[in-house]
Amino acid sequence: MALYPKPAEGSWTEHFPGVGTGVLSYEDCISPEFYEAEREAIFKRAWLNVGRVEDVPRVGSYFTKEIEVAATSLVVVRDLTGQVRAFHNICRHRGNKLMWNDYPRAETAGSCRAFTCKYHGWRYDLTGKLTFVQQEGEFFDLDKADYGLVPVHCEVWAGFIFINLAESPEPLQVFLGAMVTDLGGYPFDALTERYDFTADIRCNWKIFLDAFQEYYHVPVLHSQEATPAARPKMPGFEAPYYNLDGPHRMVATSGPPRRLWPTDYQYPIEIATRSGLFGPWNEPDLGDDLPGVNPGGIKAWQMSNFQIFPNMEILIWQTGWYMLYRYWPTSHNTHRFEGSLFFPPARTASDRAAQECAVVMFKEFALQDAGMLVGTQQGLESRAVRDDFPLNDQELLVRHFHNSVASWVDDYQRAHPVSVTR
Amino acid sequence: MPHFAKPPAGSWTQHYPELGTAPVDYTDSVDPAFYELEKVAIFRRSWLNVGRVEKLPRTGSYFTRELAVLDTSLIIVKGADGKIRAFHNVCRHRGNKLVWNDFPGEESAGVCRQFTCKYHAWRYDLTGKLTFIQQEGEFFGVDKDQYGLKEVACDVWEGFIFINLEPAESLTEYLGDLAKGIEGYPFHEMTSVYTYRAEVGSNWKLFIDAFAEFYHAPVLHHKQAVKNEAEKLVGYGFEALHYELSSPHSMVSSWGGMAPPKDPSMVKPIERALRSGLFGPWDRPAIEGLDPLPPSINPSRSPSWGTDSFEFFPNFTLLFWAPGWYLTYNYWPTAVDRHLFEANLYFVPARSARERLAQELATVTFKEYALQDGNTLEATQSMLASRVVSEFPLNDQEILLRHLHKVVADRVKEYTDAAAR
Amino acid sequence: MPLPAEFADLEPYLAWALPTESERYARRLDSSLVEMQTFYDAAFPRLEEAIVYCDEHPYDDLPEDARTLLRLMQSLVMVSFPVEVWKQARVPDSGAAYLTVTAEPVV
Amino acid sequence: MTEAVLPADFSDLEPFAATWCLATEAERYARRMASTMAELEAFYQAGFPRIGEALGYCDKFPLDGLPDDAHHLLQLVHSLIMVAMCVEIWHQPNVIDGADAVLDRVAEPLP
Repeated sequence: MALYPKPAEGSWTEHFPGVGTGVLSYEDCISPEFYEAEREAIFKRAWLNVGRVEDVPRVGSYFTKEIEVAATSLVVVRDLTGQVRAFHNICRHRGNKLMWNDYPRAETAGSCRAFTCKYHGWRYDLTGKLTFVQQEGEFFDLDKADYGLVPVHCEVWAGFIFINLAESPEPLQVFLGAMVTDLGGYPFDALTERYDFTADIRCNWKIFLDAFQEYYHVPVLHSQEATPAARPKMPGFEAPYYNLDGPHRMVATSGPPRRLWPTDYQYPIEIATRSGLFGPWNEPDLGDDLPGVNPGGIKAWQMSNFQIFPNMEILIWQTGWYMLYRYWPTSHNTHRFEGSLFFPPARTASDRAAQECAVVMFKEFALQDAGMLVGTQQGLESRAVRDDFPLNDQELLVRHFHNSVASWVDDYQRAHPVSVTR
Repeated sequence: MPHFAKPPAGSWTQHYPELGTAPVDYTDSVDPAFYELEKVAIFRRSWLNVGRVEKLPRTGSYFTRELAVLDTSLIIVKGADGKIRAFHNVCRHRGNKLVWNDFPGEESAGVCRQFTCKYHAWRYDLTGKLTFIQQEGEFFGVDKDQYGLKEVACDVWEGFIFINLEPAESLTEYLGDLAKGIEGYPFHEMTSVYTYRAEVGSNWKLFIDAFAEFYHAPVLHHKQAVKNEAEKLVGYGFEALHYELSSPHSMVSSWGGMAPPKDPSMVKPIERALRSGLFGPWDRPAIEGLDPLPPSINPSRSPSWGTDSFEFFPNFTLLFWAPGWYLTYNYWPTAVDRHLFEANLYFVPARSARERLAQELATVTFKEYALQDGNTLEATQSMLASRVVSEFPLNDQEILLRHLHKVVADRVKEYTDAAAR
Repeated sequence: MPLPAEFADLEPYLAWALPTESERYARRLDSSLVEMQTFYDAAFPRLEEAIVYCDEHPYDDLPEDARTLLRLMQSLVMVSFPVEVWKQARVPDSGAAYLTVTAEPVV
Repeated sequence: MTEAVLPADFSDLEPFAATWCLATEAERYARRMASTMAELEAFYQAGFPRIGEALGYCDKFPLDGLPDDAHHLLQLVHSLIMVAMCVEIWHQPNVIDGADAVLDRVAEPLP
């Protein structure tokens, strides 16, 4: 018995043309060759979120970003005019990594007026221009204008900094499309209290991403999200709304806020801190007009989870906070997960404790996902089952994601028929 | 405005016109296919330094070398005739590694009268001859003379042991005039050795690059000098006294006025107290052979001479310091982006606690510098591997790098051209 | 008494009397700058006297107390860089690098 | 008797202060994983009933100007939240089915 009405076609999956209902292959998560193809076809062509404008608050603020999947390191900086720019983090003299601190492979951040190479003291200004060459007279016909830092396309949408490694990518707004850009008016800039997590996970990046774009597994793997009293009453999972737009996708959920649930459906610590899984109960006033967050206009809206191709997720809660996830491949069967939770700045100890409870519970259940998915990777790598994984209607986004990845790889391979591996 | 005279061609680089002055392509340091070619075109057919004679003091003294770049392990041994020989470290019976201790992948050393295989006890004498087969009667017409150890060309120059898998010329021909002019240096007096090893995450050539130019020194190492000195050094930058190419080998000769320094306040307290520092103990040891020096050392006969660095192709650096000690570097590739770095610092044996502590300070200081160099290399390798940029401008003080990368490219091309014919 | 009597004031630093570079380097990395500075401040003024004391004996045949004293002074050399130059135990910008001594003349 | 670190009204929690007044999530998570259920239960039983009062005490001050004793008290509440996961949900120190997964909190607001 469905909780929510399905589209006229009978299912969400059939509602979207071209998605199909056949079985899925997970070869794309275990094949080293496919991973090499993804590196070129996706990560060197798609817009990738590398940070927020709050990461570069002032002129000269910079951070570096290791992008293993593209075999490079970037430096992202706010220049004198306030523009955010990105460069390959490489000195033009002998190829040394330009900005790093103590450990060359660790990311770093800071503030400066010029980038100075540790090795031979070459200097670049905040627009990447080479401004000083140690003993310039010893070089041969060196025109400093030819040796600026190699720029990377960099654009900002709603305070999110994106880079693109392609030569001439489409504009960021065009890439993001209407469904995502409609979120642009959401007050992300008011939610600056931030908790960052990172983990190196031994599974393909898409497997972890899949776990956060379907909730079919929640009542099972995360049965403890419900209290013992509530557990027998928990139905399976159904979403009231799905949407797709280009390679991007979203799902919304609805239901009464956790604060209105019977007290034996809440954990004691949730009652004590007035907070929990779905966030602090004291909702901040973010204004009435929150464009784009509930595109389905569903009643009792609870949260919307936007999956921005390829590796970014923004999950907005009705209770006035949001999560940002990014999945950075490091090999065909490993990736680095970055999760950040954003709240309005806490003004009191109660605010802070409420955030703490939400953040701690997030980690508890994310650990379950992380623990299990390493097993998934191993199971898939056995290839005991090959191309025969059935997906249900609540896994529409998983289906669409793998389709999108395949279609980007296909497009690229058609345009570069010789070889996609390096 | 140069502080030291340059050749009439205008620069050291232009003095050797075959080098050109264009930017240099560093794909040779990140391309796995090129690395495979280097192994066969260069390392298999060059004379490679594997140690010094002091490591083989007696008849039967031996050491093994694990040389991934040659895909082999070698035994170097001193025979009863005093001759040093090298053999592939493989038993002729079933290919077991002949000499090893505990861990087959680790190098070992010792003294023996013969080599006995751990597997089936076949025995070989110090000249590699097979002398004993366990249950010889069980074999079928095995002639022991046909089953000696596989020998590798091995020769000694000034106490340095070299090997070559496919020699086309003798060691002295290979080392050429540059080496000829070093002969007579009192290496045999400098037998107190400090050995360092590190596995470095970069192509082997990048570490040679770092040690073959001093353009980086005032910048990368500026924190090592006291503040006034550091500012002075960055202001001057670096200029060598002299460069010399004797392809495939090369050398750079540099000033170095800090041993002892003109102004003691320019050095650190511990250096003043121990009369020593990066350039070594300030007081020369009392041995023969340092004055005058052999002609290749300090070729410009500059009174402000401090150090000479000889790059013997492909992977052996011999570095002399004015105060009377020397060091060697060997760079052993293990992959396109990894190598094993070895440094040996050689001093005349200390006769007193004062001399020992002066050496201690020199060696500790060496390590402080080398750690900075080594760490930078991993950063360089990771960014070269991005291939965002592949051509880099090298200046006149980087002439030895330009030369090294050119010789490597030439040798690889020679090899591939010959293979194509 | 492990140190010569006239160096009894350095007894609190006996843990630094280490025979090999590996041990001295490891101890340096495990020490705070304050610990190294304290050791340096105590030992540095005695360096010259220590050398003179040791050199009253043949270097190849140092008595046990002089040998211990010399090892203490080798550690003084080891901490001189953190104290005089870096103001930290590690070499700056050398995070991932290492260089292991595999042979050295041990006193 | 060591010096009190908590406000006088919370002296009954003083025995837990040395163990559980921890500044960062990394420390709190590590302490939790290194504790037995009996230890976690004991802390929870003593501390949980006081959460409301503790936050009431702390809320008398601006968050960025907490006096030391209130700051310690808030750290104790943070640890109680951590420990509540084990006591209320898992009934063991580590997450059920969490295997050897790690998720490191690398930036957080302090306190």
